[in-house]
Amino acid sequence: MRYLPLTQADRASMLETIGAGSVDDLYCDVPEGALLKEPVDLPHHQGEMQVERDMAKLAAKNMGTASAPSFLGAGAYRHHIPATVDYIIQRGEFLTAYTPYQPEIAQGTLQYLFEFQTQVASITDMDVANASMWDGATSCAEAVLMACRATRRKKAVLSGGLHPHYREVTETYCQYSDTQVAGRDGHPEHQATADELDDLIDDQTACVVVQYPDVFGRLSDHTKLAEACHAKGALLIVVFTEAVAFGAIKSPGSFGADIVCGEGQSIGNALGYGGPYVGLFATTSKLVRQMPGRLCGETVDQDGKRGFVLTLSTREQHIRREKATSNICTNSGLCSLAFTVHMSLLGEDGYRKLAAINHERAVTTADALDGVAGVEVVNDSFFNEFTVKLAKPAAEVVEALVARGILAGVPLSRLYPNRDDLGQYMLVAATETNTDEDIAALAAALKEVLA
Amino acid sequence: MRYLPLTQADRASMLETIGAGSVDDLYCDVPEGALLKEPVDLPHHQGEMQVERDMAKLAAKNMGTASAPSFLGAGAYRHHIPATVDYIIQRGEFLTAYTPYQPEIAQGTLQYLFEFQTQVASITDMDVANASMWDGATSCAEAVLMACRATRRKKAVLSGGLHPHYREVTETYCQYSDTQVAGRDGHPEHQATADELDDLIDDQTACVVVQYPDVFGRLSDHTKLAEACHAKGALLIVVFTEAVAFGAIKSPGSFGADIVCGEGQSIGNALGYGGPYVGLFATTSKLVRQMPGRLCGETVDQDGKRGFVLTLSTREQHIRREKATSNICTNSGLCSLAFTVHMSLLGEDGYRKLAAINHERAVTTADALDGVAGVEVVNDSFFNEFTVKLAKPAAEVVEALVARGILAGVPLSRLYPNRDDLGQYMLVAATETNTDEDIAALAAALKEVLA
Amino acid sequence: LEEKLIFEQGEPGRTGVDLPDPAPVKSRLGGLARAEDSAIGLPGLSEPQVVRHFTRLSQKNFGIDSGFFPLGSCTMKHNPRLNEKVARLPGIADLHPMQPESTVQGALELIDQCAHWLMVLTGMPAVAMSPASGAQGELCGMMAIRAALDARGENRRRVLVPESAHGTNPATAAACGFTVDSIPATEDGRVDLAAFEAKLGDDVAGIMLTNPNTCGLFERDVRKIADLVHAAGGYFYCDGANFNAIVGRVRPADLGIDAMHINLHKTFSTPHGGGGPGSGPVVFSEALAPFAPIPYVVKTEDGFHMVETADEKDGNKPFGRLKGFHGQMGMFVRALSYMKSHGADGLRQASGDAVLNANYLLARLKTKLSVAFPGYCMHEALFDDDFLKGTGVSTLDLAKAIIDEGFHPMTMYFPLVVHGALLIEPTETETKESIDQFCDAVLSLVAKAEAGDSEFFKNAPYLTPRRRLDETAAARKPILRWSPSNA
Amino acid sequence: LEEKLIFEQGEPGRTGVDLPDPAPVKSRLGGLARAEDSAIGLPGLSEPQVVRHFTRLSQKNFGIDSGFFPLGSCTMKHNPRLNEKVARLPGIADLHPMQPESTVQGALELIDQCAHWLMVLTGMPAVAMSPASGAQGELCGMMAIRAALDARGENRRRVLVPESAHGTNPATAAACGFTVDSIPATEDGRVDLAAFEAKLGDDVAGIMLTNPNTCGLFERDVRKIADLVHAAGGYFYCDGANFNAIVGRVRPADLGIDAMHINLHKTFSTPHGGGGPGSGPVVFSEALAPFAPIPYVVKTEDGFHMVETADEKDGNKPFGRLKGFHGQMGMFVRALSYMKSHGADGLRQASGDAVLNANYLLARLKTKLSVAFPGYCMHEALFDDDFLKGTGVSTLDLAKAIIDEGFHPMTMYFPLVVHGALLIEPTETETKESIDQFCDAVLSLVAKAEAGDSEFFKNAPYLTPRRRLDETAAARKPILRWSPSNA
Repeated sequence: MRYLPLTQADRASMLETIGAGSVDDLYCDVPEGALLKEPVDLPHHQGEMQVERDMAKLAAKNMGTASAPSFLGAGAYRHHIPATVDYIIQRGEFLTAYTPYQPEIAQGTLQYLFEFQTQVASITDMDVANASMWDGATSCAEAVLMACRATRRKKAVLSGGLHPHYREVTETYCQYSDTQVAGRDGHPEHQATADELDDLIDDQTACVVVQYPDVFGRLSDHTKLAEACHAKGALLIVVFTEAVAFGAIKSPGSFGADIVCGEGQSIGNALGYGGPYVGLFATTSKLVRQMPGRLCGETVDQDGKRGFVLTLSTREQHIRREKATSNICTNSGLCSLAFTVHMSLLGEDGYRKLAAINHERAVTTADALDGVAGVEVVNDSFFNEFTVKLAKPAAEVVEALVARGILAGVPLSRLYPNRDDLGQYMLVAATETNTDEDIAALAAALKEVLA
Repeated sequence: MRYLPLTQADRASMLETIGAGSVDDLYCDVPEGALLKEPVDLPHHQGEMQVERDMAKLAAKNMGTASAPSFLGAGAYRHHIPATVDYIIQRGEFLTAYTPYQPEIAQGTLQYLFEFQTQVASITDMDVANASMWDGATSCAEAVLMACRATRRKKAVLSGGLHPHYREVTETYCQYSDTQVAGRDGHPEHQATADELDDLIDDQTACVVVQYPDVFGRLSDHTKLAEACHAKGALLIVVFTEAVAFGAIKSPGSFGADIVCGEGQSIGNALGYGGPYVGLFATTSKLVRQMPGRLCGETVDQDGKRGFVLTLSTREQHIRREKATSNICTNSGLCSLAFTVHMSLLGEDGYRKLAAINHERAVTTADALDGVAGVEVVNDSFFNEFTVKLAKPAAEVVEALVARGILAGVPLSRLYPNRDDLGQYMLVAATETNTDEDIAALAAALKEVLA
Repeated sequence: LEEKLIFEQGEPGRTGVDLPDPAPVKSRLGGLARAEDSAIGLPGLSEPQVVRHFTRLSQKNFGIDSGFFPLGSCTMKHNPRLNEKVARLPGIADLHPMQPESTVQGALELIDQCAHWLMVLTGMPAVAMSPASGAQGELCGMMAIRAALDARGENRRRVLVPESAHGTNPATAAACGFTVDSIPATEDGRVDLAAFEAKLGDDVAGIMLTNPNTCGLFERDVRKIADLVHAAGGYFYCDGANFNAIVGRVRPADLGIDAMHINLHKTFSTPHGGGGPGSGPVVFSEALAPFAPIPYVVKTEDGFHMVETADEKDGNKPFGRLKGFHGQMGMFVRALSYMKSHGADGLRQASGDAVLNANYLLARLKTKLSVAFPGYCMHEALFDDDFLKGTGVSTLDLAKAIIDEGFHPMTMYFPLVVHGALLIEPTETETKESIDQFCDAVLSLVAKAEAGDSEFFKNAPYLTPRRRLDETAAARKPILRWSPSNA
Repeated sequence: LEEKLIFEQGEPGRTGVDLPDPAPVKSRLGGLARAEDSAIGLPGLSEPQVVRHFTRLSQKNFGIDSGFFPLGSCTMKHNPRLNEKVARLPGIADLHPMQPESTVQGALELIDQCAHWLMVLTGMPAVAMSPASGAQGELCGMMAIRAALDARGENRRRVLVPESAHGTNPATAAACGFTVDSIPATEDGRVDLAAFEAKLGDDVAGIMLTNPNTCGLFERDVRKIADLVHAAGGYFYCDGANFNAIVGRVRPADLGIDAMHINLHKTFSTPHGGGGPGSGPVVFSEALAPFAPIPYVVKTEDGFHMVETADEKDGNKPFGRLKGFHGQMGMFVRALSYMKSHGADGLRQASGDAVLNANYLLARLKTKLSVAFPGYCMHEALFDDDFLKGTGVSTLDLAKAIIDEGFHPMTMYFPLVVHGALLIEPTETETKESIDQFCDAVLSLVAKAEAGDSEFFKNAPYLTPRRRLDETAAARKPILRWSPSNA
């Protein structure tokens, strides 16, 4: 087997050194009968060519977003990833390294984590960020738990504009920790108001969670909400799913958010059918010791040279065990590297311009769809994603467009399977990858299907 | 522009340091009127996404061998390339290095070249090999020129079994250096005999060039030919186009060849529509100082540690100028790295097994085609490629098979456009990449087309 | 060579991307456009600068590709490039998680295949694929136990966890509302069966046991433990971090386990990537299967489906959703590629070779080093620091000196039950020669320590991009980001 | 860390590939099967060993990605990864050179596009794409000249080559049956026009002139030279190695050139790859175009065609074939990707920035170093070793000391016309900051040399994987391969 270097001669000589008669002897502690004598009932080893062929066959059964006009969003966005990003993350020194437990030989990982933290703090406009979480949804759940720890309260208020997966994950995380989750159902045509949640905030409230832009694509100024929260001693958590947005819109930090968290996939990471992605997590200096996840900090070495280490690990499970701020152990190391490299390529100018193009593409798409009979754009405001109301059930329309080679958008029924009132709505996202031809094809196909 | 780091502020400050008013001032030596004031008439710069899209569109207009059963050979062979190979050659320290002129910081390149030379010498069974040539055809031409230098003679005898491109390149290289090229036309049904070239060898003959396996796929023992050459003071040059073959057949070195050269593409290098490939070039210790191309040798450094350097450069153009053994300067560095990595993965067992599979696939293909009416396998012997005679013109048959999604083989009319007697012959190659389904599809389609 | 932070290399007006100017459209940002003049603070670098910067950073890192990396309990085995290649196939890398099912049948089949391999290898009837990592796998397993207990209407809240457990175990139990009760270890590094039995009671939700355990030993009483905990009405959660030692040779189902997570990056070679991403599918017994989280893939006559909503019609009572979308697809692709490459025979060979390598290393090192527990080990060998007594050299000092020999050190000070622990896991992808080189180096360092050269060790490493770093200073006054003021 | 040769790491019976057993068939090898027991001598390594071996070797190499690499006349500019990506696209990487034309229309169009860009950028009406490298491009150009002379029935055999020319120029001329006649240089590093004119005669086939020349200077009399050589009945071959200095700003056609090769790896960023592969297309004037070698692409109403055989019906008289198949396709893809990325505007900017960077470096270094020739330079700056006089430090010593500062040294002792030459080419993809760092380092080394510390220089470098290597010993008794006996 190509990955296994031991030869039969090696094995024999090693067993001799050990003083064992066979490899099975080394498994002497396995209970009677549980040690298998033969391989399990699965295919035997295969060469690289055959495995690649099998996997390619599975891949070929899918219709990828690279081969069709695609307007899918709802928390995962197709963006162009520079070839440099994929090159860097495949370098063995990054790919095959582990958590930088030995900082003397892990300064590469540590320095990019420090750069990553700074980038995340910069785009969210917060004081500090951690070295990444698993994804946006788990970041949201961890943010709520953190707010409960920080405020010593047990109630979280979730906005109706929060992505349903984020809500569900948060509910799942809270359900066994006595944390009450409150909130209101969202609807794309009931515009969120600055004070919609005010009456749910009380002095038991640990936090309010809003998404910005919200799951329907809408933009709201949450400055007043932050004030309302702070007046009651609660924290404001601002969640996002599209990290490109902050190149074009006001930062969550400028609203007075206490925790800002969300999904970083859009920068540097492929869609990949949903994962692995990278959770971004930022907060204020005051709350840093309540933060979950790894943190990289600056220090000096024995010779006085600047260097980086993992720090504040007394928050973490490997030290604090059942008293840890979270059970999280691995983060999304390599995905955060992809984020860092892509963000470094973009820089201030590129990041802002990318955001501007995304908005322009979405506006152009919205304008094109507004002209189609049976399609109504319901958003007043949006960044690169908006909701349309269709004259027919959205899921059916999406299937009809698949037959025309178009991946139209995400029907709200996919996100809210139990909400009959949302059956005719669809989320449409547009990014820099959508050409004028894509947009025209979408509009034309919708026209046909809705006629 | 993403590759250009200078900002306008940089440029201004640098011009000031230089004391020039503008960049155009630096071009003051350009003759009047020749300095363009505007960009030439070509498109302006484009982002990575757009360029990638344009290139992908061009790629999509082709039918690649990965997407169709393919039996093409004639000097370039489709083999499976392990993912490791492509990873290693893309590492920046290899990809973006130059000729190892500073051995202290180029031991990586130098050591793999030393390993490459050893591998090439091993599979050809010769004393030494150089650090690669451009491709098989130019290696052949250089071998002939080397033989002329070594023997101080001016006549080369080329076998009819030599690939026509190799013959043409050799003729091109010889035409202005007073070297006479002799030989006979080949034909797939006139089996080369051990003594077919004997009467062309005289005491003016510098070398005889045979291909093994020959261009029609046939195998001959050239031991007697080597003896005949040596009896007249001529050198035997054995050329090959399929480097996998030596895992299954007797080595050219065992025949008594003086120079062995050919194409190394099959090991580690993609088909790539014909290049870049890698010329392999091996010879005897006696002739090493007549060899063209770079050579890497072992030595020690100041501290006595083993190290590697480019050596015997007094043969080369940068020292000897018009008296050099060749004008060659760059070799196929990165392609030779791909060869070395793939060969390292294969090892003795893998290389021999790969060759055995190739032969088995070709035998299986030949057996399948032998059963098709209108197809006749003309080879008695072959490794992984053989010639068939078809009941219809081969070029037409090939086109008809394209319409059926099959890349059948190379019609001899493609290689010999002026040979009317070869119109019905086709070369068929099979490698480890050809499945039973591929072979069945080829046989079935040929049956249809030839019916 | 020093490599500045990107923030120290940037220039305004420089960028590493070329983007077309957007068409002029009327902004629909609802009045929330970022002000033109409010700088975000990102540096401007050209593409060549970015490539060089991260290339140089990479050169300050040690990975499996760099050399022997025997980090115990982390399983630093070879990461095949084939897996990276297939994960990037069009039709996989470019799939959106919310595409219509009709357009992702191959992806669903792939998840189903990966699940099938995991179920057959563990002998378990169900698997939840979505957990993002081992730690989330634990959460998944413990939440299923909690849900099952809730369904039974039982208020059991005590979870038994061996002292030697990884910190994620108690942290996870706590996150599910359980209290943690530690079980002591015996002299031979396993669960003290008598103590365990004494702790059982009707408030016990279950046990969280790592097997092979964090001391690198097989819990030889595992079946008795299973029987006892089941008899007491609890469940058996197995931390599968060390499944790599037994894969293809022992099926967790045959040991009486109810739930176990599998770290795809440990057992099935998905890359560690500097600390993630991981992936931690959880296999379940019949008893816990109904409580597995959404989403999951089912196969019906008309193809594969992703069940994304709790529908109790099929008898399932999912405890909820753990992650956005449906798990670490990219890791499933790599793990499946790895499993197919090895096959049933190769996986069995791999675990055997891993155990053989570890025992060989144990046999060679125990000539000088003090073994923590007697007998054969599984995939990793554990030593305590007895052998350093009187030398003035600590486990940490020795580890740092090992770095200068060209190796990554072992895991230190874990598990906590052993004083000054050194946990060494060579993995099956190492040659005998590299293990020998490592052992030779360690043995000669030990000789050096015994010879009294403790000053040398205190100051190691010497040859690394950085010498020992001041972690205390870092934590006392944390600097967690670059800013112009701390530049 | 030392890295053994693969031959020293192998074990029989080990392999890094898994191949299925071939079906049993009757061998048709004509009695020439290799004997089972005749070992070829290849070592057996596992895949992890191979990955680690070549990773470690790579770490002993310096490339553009590693740092500033101002190797004069080699143009070590940034190699974009986009180019590597597109070269690997299916439909490009998997095309066989002998596929039917109907299946490769995109590939032919790509070659045609690449050819179009080169023709427009040079202003020349024809281009031969097949030459494998710059040296073969020279061969191509000089063979076309020879063929044109032959067609005219003229027996001109003398080629004029400046003393400063790269060694390939005379070597190439010789390979085409020409004799080489050297032209001296003037005080200012250009062709001595008077000497040149004096050498003209009816036996002169032409001139081979590098422009910008190897001293990094533009030949300001280039048009006069062209006129004179044409008037004398000869042709003007231009070595285009330094085309990168003028691309987008000066068209060789406007200078009276008849043939010029273009090193795609210099001007158009295809990777140098440790010494290749290169690619050297040759542009031709009307006079030489008919003699261009086969194969070439033509476009007709029914698509693109590859002309692979000399067919004089179209008026062409190809001098032959230079290479198997049809050239370095992989390099065309990369070069086209580079050209499209820059566009006409970006290419012009690139050459301007290259010249600006070189002149900035020149301005900074000439404060201490002795400039070879006065005035502005083009893309590279040339110094002689006058400034080292009396220090006991040679150009070589200085270069080796530069390595320890983290830079690749400049080109040394070339061109030969300058004593102890230092030829420094920063390229346009370097920042001002990196040039400043380099200049600072060089200037401080020069100060150190002047201070009399020649011992330090004689023994440099100190920090590299190897110290200075004994090249004399290597050449005296060459060891060109590993063998068990010299292990």
